[in-house]
Amino acid sequence: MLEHVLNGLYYGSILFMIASGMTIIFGVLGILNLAHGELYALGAFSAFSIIGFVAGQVAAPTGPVTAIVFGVVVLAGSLATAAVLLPVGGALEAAFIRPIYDRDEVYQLLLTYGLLLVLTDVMKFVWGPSPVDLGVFGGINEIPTTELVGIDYPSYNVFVILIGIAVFAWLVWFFDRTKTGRIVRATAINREMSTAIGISTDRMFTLVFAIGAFFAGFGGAMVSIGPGSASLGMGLDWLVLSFVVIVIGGLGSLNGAFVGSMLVGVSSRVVTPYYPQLELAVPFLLMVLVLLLKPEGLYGAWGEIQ
Amino acid sequence: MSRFLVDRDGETHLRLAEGMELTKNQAVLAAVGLVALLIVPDITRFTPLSFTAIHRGILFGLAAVGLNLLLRHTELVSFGHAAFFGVGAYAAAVLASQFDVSSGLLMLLGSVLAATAISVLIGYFVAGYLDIYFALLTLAFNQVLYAFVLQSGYFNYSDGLNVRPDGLNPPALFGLQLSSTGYELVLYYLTVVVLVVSLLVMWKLVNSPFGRALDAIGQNRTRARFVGIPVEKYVWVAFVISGIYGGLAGGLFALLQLHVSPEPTLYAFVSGEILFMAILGGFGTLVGPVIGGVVLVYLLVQAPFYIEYYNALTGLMLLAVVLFLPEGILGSIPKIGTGLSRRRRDPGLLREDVATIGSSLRRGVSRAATTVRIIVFGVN
Amino acid sequence: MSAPGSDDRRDPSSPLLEVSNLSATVEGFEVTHGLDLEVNEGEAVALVGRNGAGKTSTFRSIMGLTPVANGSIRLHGEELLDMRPELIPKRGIGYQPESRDLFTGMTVEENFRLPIWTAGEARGVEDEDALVEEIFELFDELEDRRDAEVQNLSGGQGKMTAIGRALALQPDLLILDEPLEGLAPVVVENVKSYIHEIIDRDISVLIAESNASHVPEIVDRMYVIERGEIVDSGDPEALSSDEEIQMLMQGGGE
Amino acid sequence: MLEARDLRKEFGELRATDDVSLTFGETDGEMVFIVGPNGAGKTTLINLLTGLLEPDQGSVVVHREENGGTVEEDITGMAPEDRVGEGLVRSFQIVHVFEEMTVRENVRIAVLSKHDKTLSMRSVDDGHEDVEREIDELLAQFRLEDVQHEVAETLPHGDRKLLDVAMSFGLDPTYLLLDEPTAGVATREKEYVIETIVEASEADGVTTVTIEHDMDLVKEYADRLVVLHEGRVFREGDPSLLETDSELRRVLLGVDE
Amino acid sequence: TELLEGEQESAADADVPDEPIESGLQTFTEGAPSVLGIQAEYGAETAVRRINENGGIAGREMNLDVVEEGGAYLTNYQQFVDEGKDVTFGPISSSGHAEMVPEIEAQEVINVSTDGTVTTLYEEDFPDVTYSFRFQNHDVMEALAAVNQAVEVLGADSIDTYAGINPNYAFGQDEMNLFSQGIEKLTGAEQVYSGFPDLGTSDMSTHITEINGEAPDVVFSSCWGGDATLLLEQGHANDMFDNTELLVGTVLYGSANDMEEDLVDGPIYSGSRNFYWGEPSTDRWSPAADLVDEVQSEYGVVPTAHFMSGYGAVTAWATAAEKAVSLLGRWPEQEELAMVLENHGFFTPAGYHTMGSDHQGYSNAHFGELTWSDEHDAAALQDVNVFAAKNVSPPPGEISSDWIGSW
Ligand SMILES: Nc1ncnc2c1ncn2[C@@H]1O[C@H](COP(=O)(O)OP(=O)(O)OP(=O)(O)O)[C@@H](O)[C@H]1O
Ligand SMILES: Nc1ncnc2c1ncn2[C@@H]1O[C@H](COP(=O)(O)OP(=O)(O)OP(=O)(O)O)[C@@H](O)[C@H]1O
Ligand SMILES: [Mg+2]
Ligand SMILES: [Mg+2]
Repeated sequence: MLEHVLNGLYYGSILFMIASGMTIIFGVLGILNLAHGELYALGAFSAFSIIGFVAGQVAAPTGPVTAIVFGVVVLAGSLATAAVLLPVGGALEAAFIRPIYDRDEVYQLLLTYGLLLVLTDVMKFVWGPSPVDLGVFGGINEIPTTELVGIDYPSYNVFVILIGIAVFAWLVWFFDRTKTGRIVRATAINREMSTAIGISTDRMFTLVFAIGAFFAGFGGAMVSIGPGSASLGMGLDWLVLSFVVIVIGGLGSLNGAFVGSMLVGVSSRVVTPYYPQLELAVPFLLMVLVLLLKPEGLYGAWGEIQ
Repeated sequence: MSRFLVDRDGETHLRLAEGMELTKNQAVLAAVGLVALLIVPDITRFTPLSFTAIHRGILFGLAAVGLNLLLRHTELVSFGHAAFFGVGAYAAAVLASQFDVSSGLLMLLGSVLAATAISVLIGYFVAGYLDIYFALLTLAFNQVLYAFVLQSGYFNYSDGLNVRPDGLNPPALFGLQLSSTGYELVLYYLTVVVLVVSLLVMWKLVNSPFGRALDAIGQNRTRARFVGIPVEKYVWVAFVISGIYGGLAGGLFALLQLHVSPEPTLYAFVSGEILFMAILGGFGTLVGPVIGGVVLVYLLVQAPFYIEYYNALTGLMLLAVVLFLPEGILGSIPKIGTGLSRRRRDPGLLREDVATIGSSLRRGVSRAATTVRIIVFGVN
Repeated sequence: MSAPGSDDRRDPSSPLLEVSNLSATVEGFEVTHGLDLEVNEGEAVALVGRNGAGKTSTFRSIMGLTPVANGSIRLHGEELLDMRPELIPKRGIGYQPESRDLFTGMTVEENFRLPIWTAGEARGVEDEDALVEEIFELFDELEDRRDAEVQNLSGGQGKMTAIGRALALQPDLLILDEPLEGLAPVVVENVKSYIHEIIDRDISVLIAESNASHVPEIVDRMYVIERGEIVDSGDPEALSSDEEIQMLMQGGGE
Repeated sequence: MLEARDLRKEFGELRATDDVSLTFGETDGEMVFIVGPNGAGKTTLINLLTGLLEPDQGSVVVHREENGGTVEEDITGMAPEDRVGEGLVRSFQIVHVFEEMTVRENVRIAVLSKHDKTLSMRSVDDGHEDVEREIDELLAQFRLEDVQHEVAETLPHGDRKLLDVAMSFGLDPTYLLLDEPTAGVATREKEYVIETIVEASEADGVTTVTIEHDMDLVKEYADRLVVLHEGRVFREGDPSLLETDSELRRVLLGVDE
Repeated sequence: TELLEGEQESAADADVPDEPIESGLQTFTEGAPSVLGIQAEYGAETAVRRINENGGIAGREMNLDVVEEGGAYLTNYQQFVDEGKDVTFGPISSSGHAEMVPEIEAQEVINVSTDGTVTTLYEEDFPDVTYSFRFQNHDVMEALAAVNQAVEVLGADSIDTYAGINPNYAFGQDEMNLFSQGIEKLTGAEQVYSGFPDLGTSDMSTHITEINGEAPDVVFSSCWGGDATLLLEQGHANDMFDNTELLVGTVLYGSANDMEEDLVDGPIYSGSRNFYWGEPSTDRWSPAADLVDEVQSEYGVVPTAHFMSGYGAVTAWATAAEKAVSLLGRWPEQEELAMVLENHGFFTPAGYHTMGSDHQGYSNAHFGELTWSDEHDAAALQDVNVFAAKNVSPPPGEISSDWIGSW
């Protein structure tokens, strides 16, 4: 059982990294970014190139010291990967999304769907049509983290869970404690009045979209480093799952996205062995259930980051 | 003035029935559209255009017309319309393969009934929700249904069911057991009839007090409630009507495709596509969704045969529509019309257009570059 | 609350705010037509006119929120129309919009602090906490609701918060769009006296008001606006006694 | 007669409505004004009466004359749209109209609803002459004929308020609850709005409950005054209280005597 | 001189049109399933190239158009027919294949499916067809080869429990079903767990955790492509191979090009359908002997069984066409060609195949232990067992589960 829960937390952590970006973008820009899954896929592909290159510079681990070196190198690589998504996200926002903020929200859906299709083919152009696999997963699992505390569980999963928690903590700190974070929230709430107190909303929006892309990319890197591979179309399922997460948690709520991710992660992992046919449906059933009991989601905040 | 021509605000309107009137331009467009629909089979015979792709597009367009009732009037974005489309398709398939029903029309009836039932059920749960919650809740029901069908042996899992009562031949239409080309033609004209009737019904509906009540609900729910409109009930009714359109389209799809499997009929992205068809064609219009359906389906189905980067082609085209045809394809026709006639008079404008597009592109790029520079390097 | 130190972009000889020949458009309609307006340093000015005359549109144009087809808007002699809108508050205009437009989901105090964070540096705010406390002293009804999220305030409390937020910019010019609307009489009196206090602190004020009766008590000078044009201006007492102007102001006669 | 019995509503710690018991419409066409400082709970009370909010405690009761006797009906928990059917109609402090419809279409919705025609499938333009006639009357009554083809969102603030009230009237109310119908309306029009309301309520015997901050209007038009303060009924009675009750004057007007 | 040459080669003077043969292949060209699809494409292209290098089919050159099959099976086939293709190949998807069969019968243009493997398809759903064929073995061959392999390695007596991890769609369910029937029949083993992760999932840890908890003797998996690598990667990370005696996977080898060296470690046995390039021994027959090098230099991958699904489908049709021309002395009609294809036997680098009278291909099935080949820098099989077609699939016309039941 413990292992199932851990598996769920692992899964939930990756989901959180994707869904949190989506939540932030939705909360601040009011855009349901259908291309978000592709940003995540882009992260996975970029990780293949960047981490592949970086990890190639050090040998695979043989002892504790080399293991730590290896782990640090891979972590640095995934940060670098996510950093690539910053300008990509910023550029997409400035060039395509900015002109349509004032339009009916359905056009935003159509536009981001268009971006989704274009991004898919950009990745196809750069990395080819077949999946690519980074292949440093085994190396990371040789880092003996879990044996040290006496449980036998893949180091990588623990690593991802920790990163998920760290990302959550950072985001909460950023939006709740820092001035910039609260300025971003203000922008989310009322664009015009933000302008009227001296906030450059354009730049805030670009920044927020870039941050959202950053975490999507980070999530992508995590999957790519992990047992999965980067493939075209990998973003679609996660996109739909992130919808589920942000609805369960409450739109625009970071706490909600975190709790939602973990709930989806853990429940699907715990239910699957007993009711295998439900594996696909669990997140959606959970979503229906939550919404029927609590229509605004667990931490419903209607478009505000909190 | 004759029985069919009436004068309103100094313009001659063509009067079809009580409360159904068309302006001159609309009448011409409608006539052209109808003729185009009728001669599609002939056109495709002499051109490389694909008949089935257009047929398929019209079907999806019909579903999009139904979805548009929610989108345009109650201002609810349904992300789960494939639920009805899929249920409609599966109803036909189940009748054919599990109950050996051989009449195509009976299958369609089954589609409508099944879609009604499922939309009554889903509608009951979602009618009270708004905005993105509505969108995502419909999506959730859609996915639950998808997962259910995918897991169910009765529906033959991911492989789906055949819509061939005897295993090999298509169902009978109007009691006729037709050859494959004959079947396609008859089915096509059946589709056209269904489409035209559905459009007329929808037209009538949205121009009735009930349609206005839906508009009112879309624009301000609280106020609608406080003028005495039972909001949830009406949304529910609209939802069911919209679902019936979806089911009908799904049933026709089953008859066309003769095989129904979960992914192309029930998956969440089919819902998305139906939604995008409505927007693409112009969701502020009655017929726009049909056009959007034909265009989007055609692109999705045919582009892979011609270019390697077919997704990008579709994507770029959608971007172009959003940025340059702000009301969708049909919705923008009036503007394009006046724009064109102005340009015919003053060709200089054309040069300006090119310049504007060029400079707006340049602006977009430089804007993107600046912002990115600021974010990455922090320099202002 | 003192104005920040000298700024070389300023032209000391010109009025604080100078709007000339302003034509603003809303949704493609021109709503003001060649409107002229001035506010001098330390002056309180009202813009009075019936509903829909164009008061709000004028203010929004000054804040860069409504597109301007023609004309010029200068603050300290500096043209605002060429400026990105977010710089305008940093130049010293605090704005209380007609509908409160508070930052919901945040507390009253956060609503006061935000402008300081974004523009405090540009406005020369030295002690953030002191400024915030000063505003709470001004609106002591809000003291209790300090940590309430603003969407839960009553109509009047919200209005006060909106004014307070504008003050947090430590502005040279405060623009108040119908500050008295929906306020209980007791609060109306209070707000009036706050406005006097604000004026006493060397902050200029520009007020829109559709209820003419309050105006003479508050301002030194007023403009009468009708259908997007200034039709008269001058001393409020004098203007208020003019029959025809009275009609226009009160939104009667056509 | 509309009765509030021991209504209580709490928002967290804050008791916005504190055991309020009131009756409205004991006499036909009564005009009641609710006044009180900002945050006194006026809007909340109206929300409770019309069903936008559910009370934590207490009930809302309608008394009706039937076959010579009076019948009591507890409408607590009834949906707002059904209360409209009971004759309970309201307007909003922040204008709520159908923004993308023209003025006429806005009013039409209300009138269609009154006639229970919103489920009708007959075309709007044909066969509803009685409806159209009523719309004309309403538009005339509220001086909105000139702008009847304007889209609501482009209207100036004052006209929007008028439209909001006109729609409420179109619903043929027995009890009309108006939340600051004159706020933001220019002085002259204020009187006009109130006068229209008075006329209509007298003609049709409509009981109106109006929240108002302008004491001049209150003094002029009120049959009865209800003062709310900190969620409680602070005073109830004749408008002359405004002149005579010094505690009331302090609370409401800030006049220390 | 023309006449003289004609006498030497009977096909050359046959009445054969000059224009090239137009053919179309639909396959997964992108995304996760392209791991199989692109191999099939390479295979089909290689076959066509070799045909053309050898003077075409009865002198006719062959052209091949490739299109992505994803979701558009029927439309793809119809479009090919509209374009006047002489023959079409594909798809890989079993649901796509099921959808197409009646249409193929209606359009009467032969289609040879590369894959499309659900057993019931030709046994039950379409027992009597004319124009629709599939080259590939059906599921029963893979699943039963896996059963036999497990028994071979561990011995029937020491298999008491088994479990399965299979992709969540018709193919995976069918394979698990057949495997269960087979292994229970042969060993009396009991199923302790059966999980169906989503096709193309990114996490199987739940199922692996369950396996670890149950510690079955044999784990069966029909995962392929990314799912197969995922299974091995997460299996290793979670020490699954310490908890089970044996993993038999029907097509793990299909991911040969994606696997790392450390993944193939452990008691992992994989099927490779009808083709493994070390088997059957190919030294003496150059088309087979050159294949691996040719594919590695041309495409940079080692050919897997899925390569052979493309290669074989084309070859089945091409050899039958040539046979028909030599029989008829002219280019055959579709119907004639379809008749020749029935019970047609032919060689590919995978050995000898027959196209059964039930329209599905029969060939030997290969199973071996997964190891690492330094030479090809890819996963490889060692100690390959070859199971004869008649031992792992029912005779044409018989239903698989009945046949297994009769063991
Ligand atoms: N969204 C809009 N679309 C079209 N016209 C508009 C819109 N908003 C405002 N207007 C028009 O602009 C004009 C000026 O409006 P504005 O709000 O500036 O007036 P105002 O003097 O502030 O009125 P009030 O006293 O009601 O606040 C009005 O005639 C109004 O009809
Ligand atoms: N949804 C809510 N959540 C929390 N507190 C609320 C909510 N709505 C109102 N309040 C609080 O309840 C009190 C009464 O509010 P209400 O809106 O009824 O006042 P009011 O008398 O209408 O005031 P005004 O004249 O300013 O409109 C106020 O203190 C307000 O902050
Ligand atoms: Mg205004
Ligand atoms: Mg109020």
